Amino acid sequence: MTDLALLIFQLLLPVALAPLLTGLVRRIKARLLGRRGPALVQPYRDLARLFRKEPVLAFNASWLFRGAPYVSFAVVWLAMAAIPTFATTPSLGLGLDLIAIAGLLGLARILVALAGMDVGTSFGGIGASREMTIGALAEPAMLVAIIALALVAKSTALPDLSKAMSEGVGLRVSLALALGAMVMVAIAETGRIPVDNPATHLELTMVHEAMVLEYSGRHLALIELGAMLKLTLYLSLIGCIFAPWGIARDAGMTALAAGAGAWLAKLAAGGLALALFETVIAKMRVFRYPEFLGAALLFAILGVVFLYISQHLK
Amino acid sequence: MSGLAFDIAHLLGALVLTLSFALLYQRRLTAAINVVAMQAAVLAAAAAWQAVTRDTPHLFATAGIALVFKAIAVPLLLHWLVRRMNISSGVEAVFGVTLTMGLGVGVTALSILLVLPLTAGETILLREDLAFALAVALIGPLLMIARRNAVIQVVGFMSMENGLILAAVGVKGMPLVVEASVAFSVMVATFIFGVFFYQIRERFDSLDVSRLEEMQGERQP
Amino acid sequence: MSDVDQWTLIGVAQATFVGLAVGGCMTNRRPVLIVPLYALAALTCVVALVAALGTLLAPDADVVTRRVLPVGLPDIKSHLRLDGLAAVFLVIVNLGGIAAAVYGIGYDAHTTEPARVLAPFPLFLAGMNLVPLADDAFTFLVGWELMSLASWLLVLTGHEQADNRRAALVYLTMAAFGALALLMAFGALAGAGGGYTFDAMRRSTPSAAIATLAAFALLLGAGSKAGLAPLHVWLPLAHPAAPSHVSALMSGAMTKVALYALARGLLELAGTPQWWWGGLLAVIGGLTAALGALQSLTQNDSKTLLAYSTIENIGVITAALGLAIAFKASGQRLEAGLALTAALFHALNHGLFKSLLFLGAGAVLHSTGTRELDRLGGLIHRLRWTAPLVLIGCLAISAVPPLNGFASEWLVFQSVLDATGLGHWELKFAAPVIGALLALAAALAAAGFVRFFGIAFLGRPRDAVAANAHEVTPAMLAAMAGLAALCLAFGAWPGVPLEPLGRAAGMMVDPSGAAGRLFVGQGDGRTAWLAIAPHGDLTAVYSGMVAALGLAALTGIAVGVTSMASRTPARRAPAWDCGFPEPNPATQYTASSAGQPLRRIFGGPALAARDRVEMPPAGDLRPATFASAMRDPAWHYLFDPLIALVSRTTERLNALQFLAIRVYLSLMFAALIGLLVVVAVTR
Amino acid sequence: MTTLLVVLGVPAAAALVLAFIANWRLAAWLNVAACAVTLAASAALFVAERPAPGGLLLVDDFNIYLIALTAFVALTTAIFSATYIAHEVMHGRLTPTLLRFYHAMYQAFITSMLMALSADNLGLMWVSVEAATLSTALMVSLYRTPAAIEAAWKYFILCGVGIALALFGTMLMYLAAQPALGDGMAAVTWSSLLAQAAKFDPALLNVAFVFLLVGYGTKVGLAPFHAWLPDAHAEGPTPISAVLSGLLLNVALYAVLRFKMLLAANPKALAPGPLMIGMGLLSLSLASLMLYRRRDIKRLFAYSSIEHMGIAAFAFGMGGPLANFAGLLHMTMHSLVKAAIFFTVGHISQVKGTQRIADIRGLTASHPALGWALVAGVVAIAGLPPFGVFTSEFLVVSSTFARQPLLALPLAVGLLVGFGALMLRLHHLAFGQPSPNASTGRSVGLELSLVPVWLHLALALVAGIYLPAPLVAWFQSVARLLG
Repeated sequence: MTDLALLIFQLLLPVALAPLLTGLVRRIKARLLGRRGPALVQPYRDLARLFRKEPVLAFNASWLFRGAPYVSFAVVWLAMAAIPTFATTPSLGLGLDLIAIAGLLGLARILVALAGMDVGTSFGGIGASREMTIGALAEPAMLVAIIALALVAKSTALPDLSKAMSEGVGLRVSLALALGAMVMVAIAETGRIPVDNPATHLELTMVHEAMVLEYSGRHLALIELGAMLKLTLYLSLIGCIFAPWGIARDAGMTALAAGAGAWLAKLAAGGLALALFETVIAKMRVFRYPEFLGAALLFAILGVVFLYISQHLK
Repeated sequence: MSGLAFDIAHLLGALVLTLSFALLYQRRLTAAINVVAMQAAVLAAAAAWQAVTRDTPHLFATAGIALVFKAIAVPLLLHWLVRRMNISSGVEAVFGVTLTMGLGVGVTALSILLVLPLTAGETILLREDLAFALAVALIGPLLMIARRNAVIQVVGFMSMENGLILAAVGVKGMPLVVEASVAFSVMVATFIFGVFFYQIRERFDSLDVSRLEEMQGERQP
Repeated sequence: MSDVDQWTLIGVAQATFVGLAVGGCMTNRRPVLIVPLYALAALTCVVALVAALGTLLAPDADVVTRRVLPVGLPDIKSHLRLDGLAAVFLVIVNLGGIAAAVYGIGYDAHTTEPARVLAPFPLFLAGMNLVPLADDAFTFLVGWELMSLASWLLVLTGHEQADNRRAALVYLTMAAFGALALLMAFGALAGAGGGYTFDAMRRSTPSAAIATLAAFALLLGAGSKAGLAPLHVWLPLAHPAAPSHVSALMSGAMTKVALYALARGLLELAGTPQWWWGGLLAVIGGLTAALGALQSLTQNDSKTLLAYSTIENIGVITAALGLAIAFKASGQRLEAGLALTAALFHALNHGLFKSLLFLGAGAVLHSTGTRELDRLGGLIHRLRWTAPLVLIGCLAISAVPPLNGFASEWLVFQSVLDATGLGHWELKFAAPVIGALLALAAALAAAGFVRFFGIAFLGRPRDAVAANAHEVTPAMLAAMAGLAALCLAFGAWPGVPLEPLGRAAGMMVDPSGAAGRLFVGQGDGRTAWLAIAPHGDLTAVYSGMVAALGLAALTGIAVGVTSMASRTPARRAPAWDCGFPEPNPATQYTASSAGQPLRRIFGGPALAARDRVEMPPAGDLRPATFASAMRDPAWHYLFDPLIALVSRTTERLNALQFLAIRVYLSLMFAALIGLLVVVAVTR
Repeated sequence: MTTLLVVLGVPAAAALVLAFIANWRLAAWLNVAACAVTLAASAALFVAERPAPGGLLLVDDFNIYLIALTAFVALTTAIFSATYIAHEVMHGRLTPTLLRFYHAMYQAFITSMLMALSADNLGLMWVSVEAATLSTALMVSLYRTPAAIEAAWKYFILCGVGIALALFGTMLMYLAAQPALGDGMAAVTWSSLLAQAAKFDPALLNVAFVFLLVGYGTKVGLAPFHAWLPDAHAEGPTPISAVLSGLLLNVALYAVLRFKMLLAANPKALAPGPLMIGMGLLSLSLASLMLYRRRDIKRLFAYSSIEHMGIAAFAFGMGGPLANFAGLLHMTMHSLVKAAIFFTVGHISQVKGTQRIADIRGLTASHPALGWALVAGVVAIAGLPPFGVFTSEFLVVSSTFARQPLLALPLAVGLLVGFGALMLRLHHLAFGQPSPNASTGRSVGLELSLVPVWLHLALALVAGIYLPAPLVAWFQSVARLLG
């Protein structure tokens, strides 16, 4: 019974908190730039407004266009649910490991890209094509990073991963490299600077925004919420692997509360780091992506090699 | 075999080979025909001599065929053919005579080198005969290669065949020599008919390339 | 089911195939026969499928039955053997066969010369059914070549077009190359004594050199048929040239039969496998996968695109197979079983979704008459049923959960993770590279199929043919729907097919020991259909059911909550397009523009891809032009030079036909003299 | 013995009779009838008592099926010839006088081949092969076109020289045998030679074999003695091309193999293998490459015959039970398939009025029966299953690779190159938009004249799947003798 309650809690909490995280990042960024910035709850207001508004569909939009926001949101949500955020036991991590999460995020990307091409505008096409390009570049780095982690944990299931990482792995160059790779992949996948700019609406620099240009009303709300959730997902993922402290291993109330607190702290720290990073760096050209993500792949492979060596010496 | 018998057989064999070289040397068609006729006559004599000394009467038949057919009938026929078809009597040589002769000497040397060690257990006569015969048989094709003319190819073939018959005659107790010489004669006759009926004056490889292409069936546009 | 029944079924099926081929010859004059012949072909495939499933699903893993027929090579006869591995491939072949035949009912009614398809079609199926059953080299190669020969005729169906004839020529020549290579492999394994039965080869212990020689020949022979780079060049030519249901069979089934040969040969026949064969194979597989996916992404012809994607998937399967060999050679049986299971599962899945996609491309071709992506668009509105079915195929091949393509790629990745634990440092270092290549291939495939579906089915029609497309016949839809349903089912419950596949794989990697129980995780503790846990504990689990049902439930919640929160009905309006909507459909992204970023990033080095834009100076009224060119490196570096070499040699040698008799005589004379000299010298 | 005499006597008598029959239609069918009787008699050989060895004639495991094969192909070719010449006469390419000559020569040719096959006496064999050369050379020139005459002339000269060399080789063989067998017939009788071969002087045997290989090898069409073959096949009447390729080459190879057996029986003799392997490979590679530039359809398949004789020679050169078996099978299958191809090609050139490959296209579309027959024939000759050529190539390539991988490579490359060339031409001939028919062309349906084609291909097909036990037993006993 508690399991079920916990599961529901784990499902709902990230969705509820995702806009807050986005709001936090925006706020910090604004502050860093010397502006006052919007309220922390501004994303909630935006979403609510979008839900109220009348959705407008292009004449030739198909069922795929209408369905994609729901399914892609559900996909990200499912992936989120598989990550041990504050507790391991009831998570779906048993059925969906790290590779499956990567796969689910791929599905979400495909759905949104297809929706972008549905209306038949050139912006949709440009967005979809670039989004899939980024995905293609990010995936190898992600997978090799997973290999590095699996070398430590002997597992790809997140609860095991997080457990193994919390049990005296210590500081290692190899894991730092894997972390670097993972962070770079996360930046690319969540459409943050320097790969994409979530705030821009300047046509030729858009990737994600270009794809969802035709959406409005509740469809857009779901897409936006999905994007926010994805950011939460990546921060939680990195948190649960590289900062596996505080995650509850049992259903005890104290442990759970501590876990939740730790998670919130991790999210906040992650948001702060992201805002800092985005403030000091500039967006790069489209054809610089291969260099950025190639570096991620290189980091990940180096991580694997270092792990081989350290395990061999042990 | 007595010394004299051996000497005569040896002489005849050597004569056949010498005539082969004479053939290589010829530049005129009619002369070549005459030489090959002479070679056939010597061959007939050699066969007859073997028939006498070895008491193998069937070799007389071989000798007879060689004399009547190859030394008399075929050369007459060839002469008639040359006149009848207005084949020019000059023979276009591909290689110079010197080179041809040189090749002939080489071939002869090879024959001797090949045959003599092979037949170590045989009589001296047979060994020599065989070496000469092989040389003659190889000089025949050499002539065919070295001259551009249909009739000279018949002559070359006849010379080659003379060599073979010489060898067959020399081998003691070789059966079917008569049959072989008959078969060869038929072949030669067919050759000549070929030349005659098909009016093959020259080889098709005359320098006229356009004609060549027309003939090959392959290069038609 | 007793084995008598299975062999009877197989015998009946093969005889029916031959009969159907004879019947197929008559369809030019009697087109009315087309439908019954296809229906009968589908039924025959069902019969063969039942026979194969009988072995595959038998609870005792080592069920192996044999037959010896009094035909074939004298003194050796024709040996047949049905075991788990053979049964797996028979299932793949016959599933594809059923779909293709059912599809054919609706597809082939209007061709001018139906006999060109209907006569070889059953023979093609017969050949593919014979190869996995063969248990001696001769029978194997007869089946193999029958398969090539029949599919060659099928490629020639559209023989009026020069491109198709060229494709057929390249195909058949490559097939002959492959067969010769296999022949040599079998020759090496059989030895000078002529032990051509596979049993004799299993018993013999060839020296390492011979085994390696045979393994290389096998790799060349089976690899060329499967489409491993750089021997893949025939595949993108031949597969698209055939009628679509045949393309589906060629891509979905025939390439798998080639992989069967590779698996059977390297794991069982070629003596004790050596670790580096596996490593080499895995690297080749990874490279093939990445190259295939990349090429697929740059094609503008729907069926060529699918053919390149086949090359990609063959690469994935080969990589897993290579890992299986490496594990087996290192004595890691459990991991070997897992890798082989992954290969088999991906082969099965690829058979399903690639057939589905080829049938879908065929439906598009059927209703629009074109394979050019740039003339399509908006078909989702016209082909109401085909579109979702093709979408399922696209998602499956893009390896995303909850579809079957993900389940098998997940297993392959698990094997790659295992490979990091291999003893040889070469293999250890290769593992992350192979993993990266496979991940790149999967992601490129996803990009490629987004492009394929997006250009063909989404957007606005780019041409009248697309605007006027019509939905295809029920039989064609039924074939696609069946395959799509299997893709979904195997995605949601991968454990169901994996259990028998794991048994079959277990038999191959460890025939002596606890056969079939090597690949555990099913049956004990957790129910097989709920999740797959290859290592038998909790370290790596994937539950297709959680993914599928979870996704369905969460989508339902999202829809439900949203519809409660927001009741305003949607309004239709012109597209927004940043305020400047352009009615001309030519302004949409085209197939080549959709592939441009990746073509530019990877294509430059790998495919010599060049985009050339000619922008006239200001004031010049000429239109700007864009040209995109690329060249398959295999043609450029390997086959073109070979063809040029043959051409030059023949040109030179041809003079030999036009010499004078004299010269021929001198050749003869010289040869005689030469031989005499040789004899004189060697004496 | 009587049966064998009937086999030899019927065609000989028919040759005499046909020389005097002016009505060519009657002659054509008499020709068929004579061949049918010959075939029946040769079939009776299988049950008849074999003659005691040592005489002029011999029936053993080696020649018994070759005699039957020769009689069979002679019959089917005669059937094909009957329809072929009808068309040629109708279009004035042949006159009744020429046909009288043609039919007589046809039977004479068959007689000489059967004689060569059944000869126990090496001299008789030599005379028969020469007679076969003469009779076919005359038939090659039947059309009297300049090209035909040149082809016949080339054939005469090259094979004449070859045959002369073979005689010299035979003499050397006698010389080698003389010490063991004494003077006279025994020393030229094959069966007694074989019994005593171990006692012969190996050095003499070697030289003898060189002459015999060059001599009879010319007739086999082995490179570099092959020059006569493509032209003789291309310029003569097609039935003659069929028997040349299908039968004469076999007979010549048979003669070579008889001598090879003698060498194999002498342990000290130089192994003839390397010579045959070398020539086989040379023929195979040269012919494969030459196939690419052919413009004449009959010359194309003539080169393919050289290729296949090369394969057979290679197989015999490799030796051993498997390769020898393969070689024997290959000879047989090549006869059947190549004859079938020439029948088809004869039809095609009559339908299209040309032998130029460039002018023949799309046969499967315009003439399905002919086109598919050609496809089946080429597929069979290219060594694809389920035809018998595949079985032999399977054994040759695989057994070679098992023993000498380095030799198998050029073999495989040669096969592949030849395969590519044949398929290149086949795609052109059989597929694509059909080319126009000749105005004087004949119409072809499923008529009697195509029966031989299908009969041959069906036999090759059956052999590809199942070889009857007696045939296997003969092949194996011969393979043992071949060493």
